[in-house]
Amino acid sequence: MDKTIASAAEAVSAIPDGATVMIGGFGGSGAPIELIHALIDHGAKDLTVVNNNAGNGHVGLAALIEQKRVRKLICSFPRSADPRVFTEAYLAGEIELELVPQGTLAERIRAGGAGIPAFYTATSYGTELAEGKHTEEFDGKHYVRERWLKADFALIKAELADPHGNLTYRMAARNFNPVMAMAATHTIVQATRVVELGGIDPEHVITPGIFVSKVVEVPNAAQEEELNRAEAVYP
Amino acid sequence: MDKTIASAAEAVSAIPDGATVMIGGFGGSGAPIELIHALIDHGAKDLTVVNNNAGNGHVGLAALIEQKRVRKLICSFPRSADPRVFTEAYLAGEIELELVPQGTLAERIRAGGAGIPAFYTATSYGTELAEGKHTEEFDGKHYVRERWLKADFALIKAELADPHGNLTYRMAARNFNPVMAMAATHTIVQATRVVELGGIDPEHVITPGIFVSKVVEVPNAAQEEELNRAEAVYP
Amino acid sequence: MSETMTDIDSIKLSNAQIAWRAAQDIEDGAYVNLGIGFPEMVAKFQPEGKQAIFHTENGVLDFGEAPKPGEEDWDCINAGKKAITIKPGTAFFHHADSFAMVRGGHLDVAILGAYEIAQTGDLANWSTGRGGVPAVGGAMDLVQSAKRVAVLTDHVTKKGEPKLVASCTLPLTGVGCVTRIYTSLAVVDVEGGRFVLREKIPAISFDELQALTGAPLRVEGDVADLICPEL
Amino acid sequence: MSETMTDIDSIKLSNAQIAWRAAQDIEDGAYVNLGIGFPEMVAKFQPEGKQAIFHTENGVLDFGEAPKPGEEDWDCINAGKKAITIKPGTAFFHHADSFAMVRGGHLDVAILGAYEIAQTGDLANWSTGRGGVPAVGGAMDLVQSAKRVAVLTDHVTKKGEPKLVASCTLPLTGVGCVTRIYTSLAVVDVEGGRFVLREKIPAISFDELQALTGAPLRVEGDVADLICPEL
Repeated sequence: MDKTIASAAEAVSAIPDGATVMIGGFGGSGAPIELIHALIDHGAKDLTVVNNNAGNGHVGLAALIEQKRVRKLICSFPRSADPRVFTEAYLAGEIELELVPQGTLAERIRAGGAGIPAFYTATSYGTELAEGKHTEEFDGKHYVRERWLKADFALIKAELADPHGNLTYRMAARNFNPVMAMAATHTIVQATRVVELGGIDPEHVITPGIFVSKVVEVPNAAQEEELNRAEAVYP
Repeated sequence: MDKTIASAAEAVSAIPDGATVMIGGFGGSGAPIELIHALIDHGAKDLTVVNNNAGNGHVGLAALIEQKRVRKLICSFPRSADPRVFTEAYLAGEIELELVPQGTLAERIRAGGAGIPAFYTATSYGTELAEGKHTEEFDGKHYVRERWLKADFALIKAELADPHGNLTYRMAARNFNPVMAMAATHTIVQATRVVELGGIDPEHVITPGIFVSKVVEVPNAAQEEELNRAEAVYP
Repeated sequence: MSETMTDIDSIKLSNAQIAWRAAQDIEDGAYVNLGIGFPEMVAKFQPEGKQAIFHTENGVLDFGEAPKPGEEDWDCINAGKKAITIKPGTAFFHHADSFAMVRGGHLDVAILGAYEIAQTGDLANWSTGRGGVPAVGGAMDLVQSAKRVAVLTDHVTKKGEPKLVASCTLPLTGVGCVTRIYTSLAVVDVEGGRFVLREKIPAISFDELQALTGAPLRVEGDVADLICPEL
Repeated sequence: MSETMTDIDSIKLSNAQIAWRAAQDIEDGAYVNLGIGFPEMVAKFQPEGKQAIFHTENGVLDFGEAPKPGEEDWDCINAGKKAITIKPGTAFFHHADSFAMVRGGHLDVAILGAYEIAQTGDLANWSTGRGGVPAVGGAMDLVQSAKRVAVLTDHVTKKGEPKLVASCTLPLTGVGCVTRIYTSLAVVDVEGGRFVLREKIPAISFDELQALTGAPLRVEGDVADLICPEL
């Protein structure tokens, strides 16, 4: 079994119009820029995207939105240093937004990966983000019931990968990547380096290969922050 | 801040009668034998203990039960190579048993640590272990609602620890230890080796120190399996 | 009945042969959990060119074979508390992550033993209902969530009574969860609330097999010969 | 009102001084999350001999100071997307684990900014309710779960209107969650549905402070002088 494939283009080629796609990253850290750009080239549209943010500048997720491929965004914080692309699309009514508190977003994704259709959290109780949701009292405190979140595809940025899909991450670039890897039917990974089987210490594996479908090596992955400082625009 | 203390005896000295105590380990792997034996010496009784199993032979958890310190056991699999101690106490009506499916047990503990008072799982639906529990249908499938599990104390076996309580584990001895560390008000750790701050790579920390209260170094920790092969009895 | 039992015992497959047959259905790269005991033998019989990846619920994926006696590391065990080894590709994780794999439907196959299997796919394999100390382990999690749930079992009990039944009499492990049953006499699928016979050993007739089965065996298309190597 | 405002502006504490005051209350070894922006300054003012451990919700515990300009590693950032550094004791973890720390009540203190704080402890700090693009981030998780929730804020809005109010008019971040408010004029606790004045700057009288506060300020025992160093 070898999950490695040759190119980012091949990695995303099976993503159809209308798919739900989780994209790892918190701002630029951990964002799989090359996979997102390959998805733009691939052309899939009407996507529902799950990400913590809504893109920055004109690369990565912002570029995907600018190319009008995203029908709906599920995120916690659609602001950034340069949020113009999302802001304009949102205010023009061209993109739907589901705003989810960040911890609830992370837990809904983990629940999707862990087979938990619903759970209770105190987060958002009594706020407008809990409107219409089932609430319940446990041990004298009020909680909101939240549903799992799953995806057809997840685009993940890892540091090391082996041919079975075992992954490590780099620093705070870990963020949403491991939980999104669990919650998608097809998890596509760009790794800075693909090592041989056994090249990752079993104690240091963060995402076990069972959650991974495809791995493509992207040795010199772009950082969104640096692209934006260089005022890059994709495509 | 330095969470290290000198002895196992000191580590468990604050555990009162009637406390709920989570004890890490799966069978003997990851079982904090020295902390359990210190707890026996300490003398606390009427304990509610959460563990995957119910002890083996006459050491560790089995010895704690044999010394009649455990009022109630919450576990998934109260069998072992030599389960006589628990079996006799149970059949004599001297110990209460709450039997929980293993994955539900792990998730209830994680939920306790993660502030999730209840969640839904398909596990046990339609079985006698779901009797009396709230059930609900999501997307055409039936689920059972389970409550979080928390403890006053957790006894944890780690491999490395630093003075802030960052931990690693050794192989499959990890098992329930990291989730129990999250779910207790006071988490007491025996580590094979205490290293200086910075001695654990930030990428390799499995339990961040925020979940840990006290750390005691136990360099040559006993393995339950080996004690039982030597027919050891504690005290 | 005792005469039939003698016959059956002489022609039936051994546990190793049942495990061998189950192993033939595992796809290359499949993620598989093997129940404690006799199902563990499945790992030994993976066909040439197909390699399954084994999961043990105590937090190890892609582990290696048992170590030689005397070389055990008791921190490295499987769910049956037997010593295992690591190999290139092994990953360790904690119990909640391990059961996230299970509950989240990431296992392709779970293979377990059984006391009774109903034609509806209900499984009873954790409690004899006779008192004593109850113990469930991870079975209820596994059967509700793996993509395929396969059972390995003798076709009948030691007393010669059917283990494939119309409805279970013992406490259930899971409802409607079993997809395929590998018995000492046959391979039976559970489909639409019915047993569907796929294979049987040549030495037994359909009528004899039906007589040893507690609910109707449907036949859809050919029933293949169930032939296993001597093991 | 504008005359009062001028007076207030000349005597009130700076943001740095508010952050300094909040820092004095943090215990040695406390686990602390600092909100994006002005609360981040709290880290700079830890008193000698007390060391807090800072958590950032994007998955880092016990991180170091900002790197020098040009030495940023954009994989190592805080929740405000500013570059941070590692130091001995740092740990990385994923987002669900990070919010397990938050939601599970493992943080001793969360320190945030505010638009409005009600005497019941309700907090509004995420939406002005005026349309545009809403954004919540981790604020709702933090305020519901940290053991203490402290707010840093000017005592009044730029228009001179009270930010400490009887009940919030803006969309809530959390209900009954704030435990202490550090303002540019005072330190106020929220207890039993009431504002309790603990400290005020000497340059303002109680009556003046009450006039700038949208709900009654209770006094229990002494009101200490709120005196901060020049920063």
